[in-house]
Amino acid sequence: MTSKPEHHEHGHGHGQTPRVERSLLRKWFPHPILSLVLIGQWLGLNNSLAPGHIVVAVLLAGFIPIYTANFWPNRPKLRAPITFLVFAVVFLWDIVVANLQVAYLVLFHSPAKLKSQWLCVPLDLCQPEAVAMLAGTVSLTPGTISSDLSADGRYLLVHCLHVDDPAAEVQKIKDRYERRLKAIFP
Amino acid sequence: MNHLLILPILLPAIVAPLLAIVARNDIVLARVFSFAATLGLVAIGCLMVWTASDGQIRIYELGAWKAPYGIVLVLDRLSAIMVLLTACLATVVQLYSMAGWDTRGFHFYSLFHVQLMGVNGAFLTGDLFNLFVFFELLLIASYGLMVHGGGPARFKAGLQYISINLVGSVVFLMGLGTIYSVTGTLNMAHFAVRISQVPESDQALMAVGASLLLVVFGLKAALVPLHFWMPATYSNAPPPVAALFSIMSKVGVYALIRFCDLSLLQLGGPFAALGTQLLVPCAVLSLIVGAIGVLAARSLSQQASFVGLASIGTMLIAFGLFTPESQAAGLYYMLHSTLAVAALFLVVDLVIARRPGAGDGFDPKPFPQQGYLAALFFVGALMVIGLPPSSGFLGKLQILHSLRSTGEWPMLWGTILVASFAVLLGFAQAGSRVFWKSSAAHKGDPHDSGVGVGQMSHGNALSAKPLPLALPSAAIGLTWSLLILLTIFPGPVMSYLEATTEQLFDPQRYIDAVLKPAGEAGL
Amino acid sequence: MIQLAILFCYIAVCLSLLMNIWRLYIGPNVVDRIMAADTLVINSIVLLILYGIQTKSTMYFETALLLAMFSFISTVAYCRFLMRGDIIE
Amino acid sequence: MNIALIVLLPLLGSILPALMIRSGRNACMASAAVVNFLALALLLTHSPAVFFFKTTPKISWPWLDSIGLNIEFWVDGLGLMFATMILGIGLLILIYARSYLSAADPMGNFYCYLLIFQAAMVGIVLSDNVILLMMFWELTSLSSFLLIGFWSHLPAGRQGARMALAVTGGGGLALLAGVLLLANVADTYRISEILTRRDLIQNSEWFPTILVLILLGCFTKSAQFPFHFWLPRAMAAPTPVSAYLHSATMVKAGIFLLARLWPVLHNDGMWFYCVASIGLVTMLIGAIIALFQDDLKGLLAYSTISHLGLITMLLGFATPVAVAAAVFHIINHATFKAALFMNAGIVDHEAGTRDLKRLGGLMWLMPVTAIIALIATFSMAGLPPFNGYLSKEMMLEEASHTKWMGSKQIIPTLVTIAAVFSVAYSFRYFFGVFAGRVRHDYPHHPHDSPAGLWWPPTLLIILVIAIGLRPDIMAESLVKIVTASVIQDAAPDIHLKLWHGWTPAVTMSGIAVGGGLILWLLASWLRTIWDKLPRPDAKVIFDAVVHGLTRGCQLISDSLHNGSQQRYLFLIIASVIAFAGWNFASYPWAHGDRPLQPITTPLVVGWILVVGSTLLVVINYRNRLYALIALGVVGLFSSLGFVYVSGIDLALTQISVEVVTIILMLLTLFFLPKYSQPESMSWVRWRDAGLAIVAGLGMGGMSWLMMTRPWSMESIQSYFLANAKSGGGGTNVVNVILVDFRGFDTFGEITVLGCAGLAIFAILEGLARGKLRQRLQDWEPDVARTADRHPILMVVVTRVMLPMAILVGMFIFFRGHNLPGGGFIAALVVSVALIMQYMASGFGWTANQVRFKYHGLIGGGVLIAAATGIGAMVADRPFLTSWHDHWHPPKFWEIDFGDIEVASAMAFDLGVFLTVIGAVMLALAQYSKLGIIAVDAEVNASPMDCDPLNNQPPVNRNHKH
Amino acid sequence: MNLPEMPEMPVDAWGWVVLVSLLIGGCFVFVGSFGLLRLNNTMARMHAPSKATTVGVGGVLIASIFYFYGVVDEPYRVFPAQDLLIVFFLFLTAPVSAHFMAKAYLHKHSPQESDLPQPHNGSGWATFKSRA
Amino acid sequence: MELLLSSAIGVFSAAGVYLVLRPRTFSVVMGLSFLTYAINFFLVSAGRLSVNMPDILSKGKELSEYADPVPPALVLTSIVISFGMTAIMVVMGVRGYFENDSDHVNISLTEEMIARSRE
Ligand code: NA
Ligand code: NA
Repeated sequence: MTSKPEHHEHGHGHGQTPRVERSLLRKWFPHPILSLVLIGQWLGLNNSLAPGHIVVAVLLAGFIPIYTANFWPNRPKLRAPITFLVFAVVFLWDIVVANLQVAYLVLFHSPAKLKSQWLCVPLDLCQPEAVAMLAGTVSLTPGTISSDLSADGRYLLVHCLHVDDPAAEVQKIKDRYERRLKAIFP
Repeated sequence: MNHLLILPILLPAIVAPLLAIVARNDIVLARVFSFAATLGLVAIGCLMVWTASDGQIRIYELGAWKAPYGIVLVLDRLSAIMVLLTACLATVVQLYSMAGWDTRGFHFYSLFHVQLMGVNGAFLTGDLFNLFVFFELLLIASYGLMVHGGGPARFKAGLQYISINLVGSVVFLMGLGTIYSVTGTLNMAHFAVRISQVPESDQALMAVGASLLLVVFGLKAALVPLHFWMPATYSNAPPPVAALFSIMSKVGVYALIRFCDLSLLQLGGPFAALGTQLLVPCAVLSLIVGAIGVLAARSLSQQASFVGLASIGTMLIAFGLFTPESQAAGLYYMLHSTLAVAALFLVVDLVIARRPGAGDGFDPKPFPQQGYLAALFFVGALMVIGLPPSSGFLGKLQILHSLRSTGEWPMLWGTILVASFAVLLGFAQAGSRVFWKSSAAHKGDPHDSGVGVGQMSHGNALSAKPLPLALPSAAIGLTWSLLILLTIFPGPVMSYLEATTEQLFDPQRYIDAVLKPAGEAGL
Repeated sequence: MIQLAILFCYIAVCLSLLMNIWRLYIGPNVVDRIMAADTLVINSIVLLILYGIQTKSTMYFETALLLAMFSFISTVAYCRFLMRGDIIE
Repeated sequence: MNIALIVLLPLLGSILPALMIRSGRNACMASAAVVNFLALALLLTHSPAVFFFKTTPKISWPWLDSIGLNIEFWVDGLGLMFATMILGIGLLILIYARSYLSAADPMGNFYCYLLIFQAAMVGIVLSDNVILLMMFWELTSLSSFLLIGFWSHLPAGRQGARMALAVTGGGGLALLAGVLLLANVADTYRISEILTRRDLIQNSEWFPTILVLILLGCFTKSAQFPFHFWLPRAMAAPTPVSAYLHSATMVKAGIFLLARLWPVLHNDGMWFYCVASIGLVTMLIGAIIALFQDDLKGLLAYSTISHLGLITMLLGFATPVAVAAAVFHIINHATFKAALFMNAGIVDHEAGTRDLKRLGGLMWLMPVTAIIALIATFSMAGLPPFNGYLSKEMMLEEASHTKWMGSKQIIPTLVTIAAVFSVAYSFRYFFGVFAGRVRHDYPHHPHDSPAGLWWPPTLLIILVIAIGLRPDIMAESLVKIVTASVIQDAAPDIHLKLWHGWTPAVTMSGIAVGGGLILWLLASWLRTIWDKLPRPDAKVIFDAVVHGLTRGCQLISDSLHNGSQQRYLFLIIASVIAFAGWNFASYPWAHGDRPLQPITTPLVVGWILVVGSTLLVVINYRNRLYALIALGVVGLFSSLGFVYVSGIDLALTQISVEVVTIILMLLTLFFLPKYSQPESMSWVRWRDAGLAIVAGLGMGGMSWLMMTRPWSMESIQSYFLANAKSGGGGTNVVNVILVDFRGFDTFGEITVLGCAGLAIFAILEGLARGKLRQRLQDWEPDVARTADRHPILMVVVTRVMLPMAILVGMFIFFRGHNLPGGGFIAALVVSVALIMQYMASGFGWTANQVRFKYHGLIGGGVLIAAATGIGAMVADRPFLTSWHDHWHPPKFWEIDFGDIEVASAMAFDLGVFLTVIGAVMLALAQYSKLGIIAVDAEVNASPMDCDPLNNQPPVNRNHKH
Repeated sequence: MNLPEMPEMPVDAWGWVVLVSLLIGGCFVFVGSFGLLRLNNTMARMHAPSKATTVGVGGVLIASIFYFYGVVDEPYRVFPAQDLLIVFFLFLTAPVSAHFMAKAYLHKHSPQESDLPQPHNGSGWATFKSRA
Repeated sequence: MELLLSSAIGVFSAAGVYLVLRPRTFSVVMGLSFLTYAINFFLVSAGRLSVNMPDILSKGKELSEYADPVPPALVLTSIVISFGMTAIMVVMGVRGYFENDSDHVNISLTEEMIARSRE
């Protein structure tokens, strides 16, 4: 392919995507969880549990991850499923609360009197997936938006719509979310 | 079912992607493949002409769906001739491009074959929307081919070309939509049946739809005042591509006559007089604008473009009369002018290639192989102007002859003859400046001491290495051989063409063939 | 009752759409416009779902699904354009 | 058949000298001469028939019978005489030219052109078909163009050739019209038949037109006033050409045609006044100007004009005797004038100049040449006992009793004056060149030329003398036979002899000689007066006319095609509207009464959004990003509109296309300016807005009319609805139409898309390589850029999205035949997912992970689609015939998998799917590559800017070719 | 308000859920867009839609799920899994959209980098400073 | 709703025509997009309007209860083709911009002569 850069053959060894000898299982089932999700997605989309659909779902859930595995090198290992559930509940609860708060601010608070703030949240997480999940959680919950990461990915820049105590806010993020994520992504 | 009908579309449709896959980095392979396919098209074209010569109209129901629901291809004499003409022209362009143009960009042959596919499809289809698709197909390939090789002027002209044609495509769809909303069909034969049944309340809509299609066909054919895309496009396109494009404007002409002869003339009302009231005046204008352009041109390729415009005007005068005689004459002239204009573009390209820095402007500048090129240009010009003994002369004569039945023939004759004269003048001037004035080797003149002392020409002192001429000469020679055949055997050709127009003027046969396939009608 | 709720939602969405386009018009900066366009898409998804509920048809939901997938891409593309000019590098 | 051969021999033989030149110049000449000689011999084999048996051999082959163009030749008296002259003098010229042309001249070309010209001339005189004659006529113009311009390095040669072509070619076209009309009126194309239909022709309302057109052709060709100016200019040709073209051939073609058509065209009215008057004027003017020429060939050229005038005048007299005189003078003029041209050539060749002022006294150095000149000039002057005298006497005799507008004096007087000048210039030629003292300042050292140059004119001189002395033997029967064939009647009873008694002609002749002598003696004095007279210069006028014409045409053409796309499009759109509007107005119409769909609030809001965002685009189009965002909103609500009008497939397609388009436009906008400068003047904007409003009203109005009327005819739609399931095997009718009923359209459509991909590749690859690459590298982005290229968040989200989006794509693909979806939409979904990956992780890294080649996808897709169609052909069904069936897989562990629908349309759709992915991805990937070159960026080899896990910096590589 | 006709349906337990979800969803959709219009600076405005629309859309989608699964009559009764997927996609993508809009805003309109709190290790924000 | 649709088609066409007549390639492309919207809805309107009658065959429905499937099929083809055309046009626009150092659409005659002599 002409559009392919020429460094293809040098690609290995340099980046952080070394294609080391993977086990056969890893090769044919690169992302088991993803495969499960895809099976569920397929059956849901087709709205059917018919055997034919299950066969197709299994086939697709097998093939698609094999193809896309390249695009997702160094997949993280997930731990602590219980923590994950707790995290999910906390997250959903916070979303509801956040929305009520934001609704209040939008409807009844004078825009001029909003105390908007930039916060710098230092991160203990180092998995990209974990960082992304934290950032996403922050964005989806109380009046906060993950606006930027530091160049080395170790700090999160958060914009708060209305905050009285920035330090407390940072601590809240670390306690409620980051702690749990740290357990999920060891 | 005769698979012959699909072949001129299918062959390029297979070759084009195949070239893109296997031969995109191997020009030799591409040339071999492409040339073989082009020759195949010639064979198919010959077979088609031969098949159609029995006067029967054959159809091919794609997907085995009956007309008017499915798409049908229709082979009658006219479409057979057009396919053969396309194949011949393609061979010429292919031969010529192999001398080097095909390496100046990417995917030349893929685009080339898509263009052929589009052109052949447009000639064969019996469905209006399918015609649109093939128009788009030939256009998209032409966009790529137009800018093949690059260059500032080429890209500006290319952008204008694409913009104008995109507007044309919109108009085409408008016309189609309107026609569908009134007649509920997209099939040309079915449309021909229904056009006469349109109730009064819908006739204005019908007329607008039809007129929009006419405008689009006129746009493709470069009929004044819809011709504005043409001069810049043709004169800036790579000359072999411009040569190939000379069949593209004929697609417009073809669609125009097919559409009018088959259906539109039956609507009655103003459309009955469409030809003489509108088409012929526009054609006359095209001829005049073309002739003026030839005189005004500042470069050989501009001149070739404008002479192309003039030839469109000439043939549309003939077609616009809508008589079997005039259209047969028009077809003969179309065969001639398509090839002649194409050959002229190729000659011009040879000149351009040898005059780096001067291009094809008229500034006198000596160049290698000048004598040979002068001869080529002379013959090429003679062919396009339509001077004897070229087939163009016969074509024009026949057109003049067929014009006698109109009331305006003195004016039409005058226009055609004066325009021919203007074109003659233009080419004489251009040729003498580019080929004669520029010849300069500094030798004393042994004779004419009495009248101005000049320098002898010939055996010129240019040290530049001569460029290869074998393939280009073969290409140009092939074109001229075809034209000479046209000159020597106008009789058989004309009898075929007269039978063609006879077929055209009996739309019922077309309709019967498309809507009542032999099996069903119990024939 | 459900009809009234749907009606209420329609009104809410229609007003939202009008407010969105007004934001798109007044800006003031290009990020606001992108935001307005993004919100327009989200609101359109709501509109589609409402239409599906109203017509008892889930046939329109694939449209909503594609909108959900693609609104993200165009928003990111606009932003990347502002940030880097080149959206694929 | 051998009549045609007379023409064909030189025509086909013209290739011989061009080839033989490789064997040397003599071989070249010899081959041409042999061809010429054979033709002459063939011709002469017919002379017994014409002379003794009084028959006219004819042949007729069909060629293009529908327009009366057939290969028809005949040899009658007139044709025989002319053909003999052409071939005979031609042979002499061929021989003469061998010695005349220098080593530097391309002799092969010369003889080639000359033989073509000869063939054309012979063709003219032997044609029995007016259209065939016309073809040869035009061919003479063309070949003479080549001959006159043979020395193309001389400006005069080029100019003369162009002028000759312009005048004679133009006249030829008028002639063509005249001849076609004539044939039309006479209802035959055969000349021999036309000649018998005088009454039909002369009584036709078209007669004046025919006459004028034909005379235009004849007069331009034979250089009659006021078209005479090209002839002297044509003297720039090599002398053999002048000798040939301007004595016996080209210029005589006009005379020939006058003579040929004389039986049907002549009368006492219009013919007489046009032809005789023009002839007389030409004769007079030519003679006068000739006297003042210093260039020998110029003098001869004007004398030729004068003599041609004389012959024309005689033909114009419209009496048989005058015709006989004309015929006789044609012969005589050919002999002495050809000899004189050759003579002038010898002088030029030997003395190195043709300028009378630099010549004189050559008699002593070149006696043979002088004798030739003496006899030829005296014949030209009309002095006895040479042949010129005889025909001039006949002319004077005829002129003496011809009345012009009732006046008896005018013609004789003017003719005598012309004769006086004729004698004078003849004397001037001979005495000016040969008499007097030998000079010492000739450019060369003149002496008698080699035989090759002098014996051809000598042969002619012998004829001059022989005819002059014994016309009764040498010419009388010929003249009579030719005259008879010209007038198509019995020849008048004429007797050619030197002395007819003391007739008025003798008196006039005497005056002429005396007057001529005096005039010659006064010539240098008269010259000073002549030089002071204002005279129009043909070259200046011609140049001015041509230049004016060119400038005028450029003015028109440039203002018409001024390169402004804005104007082109305006005119085209305006034409469309005008034409459609005119047609709308010309036909009846009525409002439709189809019940309208209700207007609901969401619809109104949607309308406001669509129209509002359209207005935003139009108002802010110069702020391109803003316009693009608003355009996206238009697209979004268009899709919702499609949903509302039941076009769900449309909506899905529109949404997907919209995203890809926006990405494409943003990629484009990176390189282009972000803002347009205000350009158009305000009146242009208002004009455009006006047109836009009219277009909008038209299109909106049309759609209103369409929507509001019930179907007046049954649409083909019901067939599709009825047969989609049973015939096409799918319940999504739109999709079944696309992949089955009208699958051929879709086949074309994917080819369009694939071709677009290839064309885009070609266009962009040309930018990435070659000359433009440097320009691309020199270009700097005109926006400030952030530091991070591949933010972590986006990368992570994409990793999750990609497989799921591909699955959605698969879902849409598989359901397409029965529910909204299909290959195209699926392909766009997958493409967008991949694009997302490109946006997240960049071009370099992503391209490395994508494991297929986009070219292959395009080609493979089209081929798969084609193969589906061809599969049907193998089964002897038409291309793209679909096949579908149910397949019930066997039970497996008691699990019933149910019916599985299998349709060939699915394979076709797979082709669509692959092509679309290939095309979209090829275009976008190619595009994004440009950006990297443009900013000289490094290609990233890692998927994100920084991986916080191992805190590695991003790995980049230089992008090189 | 002119809307197409819709047959009356009994409001059972599922119906109440649908009704409440619809009302909540409608409110939050409105609040999101209202906030986008009302708030007075770009960063503040960004909070409104990116939060409120999640619950807005979520509400309507939940309504739709329960409606099609519990309220409508048999031939139309399905479990619209697409709705779940829509919610999933929106939750996945909304933060990234917001993130990019914020970054774009920082890049184009934030007066200077120094207005922001800085990472303690001095690496700087990605928008402004690259690692390399 | 016919009125709304036809007026929207009118607005699209007017916007399209106006933008197509602007002198920069980018505006022309946007104008062509509008013309495409216009023509797509125009084609839909050629089949008359039907609300909530998608062409998905289901048991027990009369043929008259489906929208006309022909215009959507035509529009789909047209959308795809327009997409290809738009793509090639913008790409040509970019290349043309680098070839000419300008994205102006008009050819100036003098420029053309200069370009010709450069060849
Ligand atoms: Na650069
Ligand atoms: Na979002």
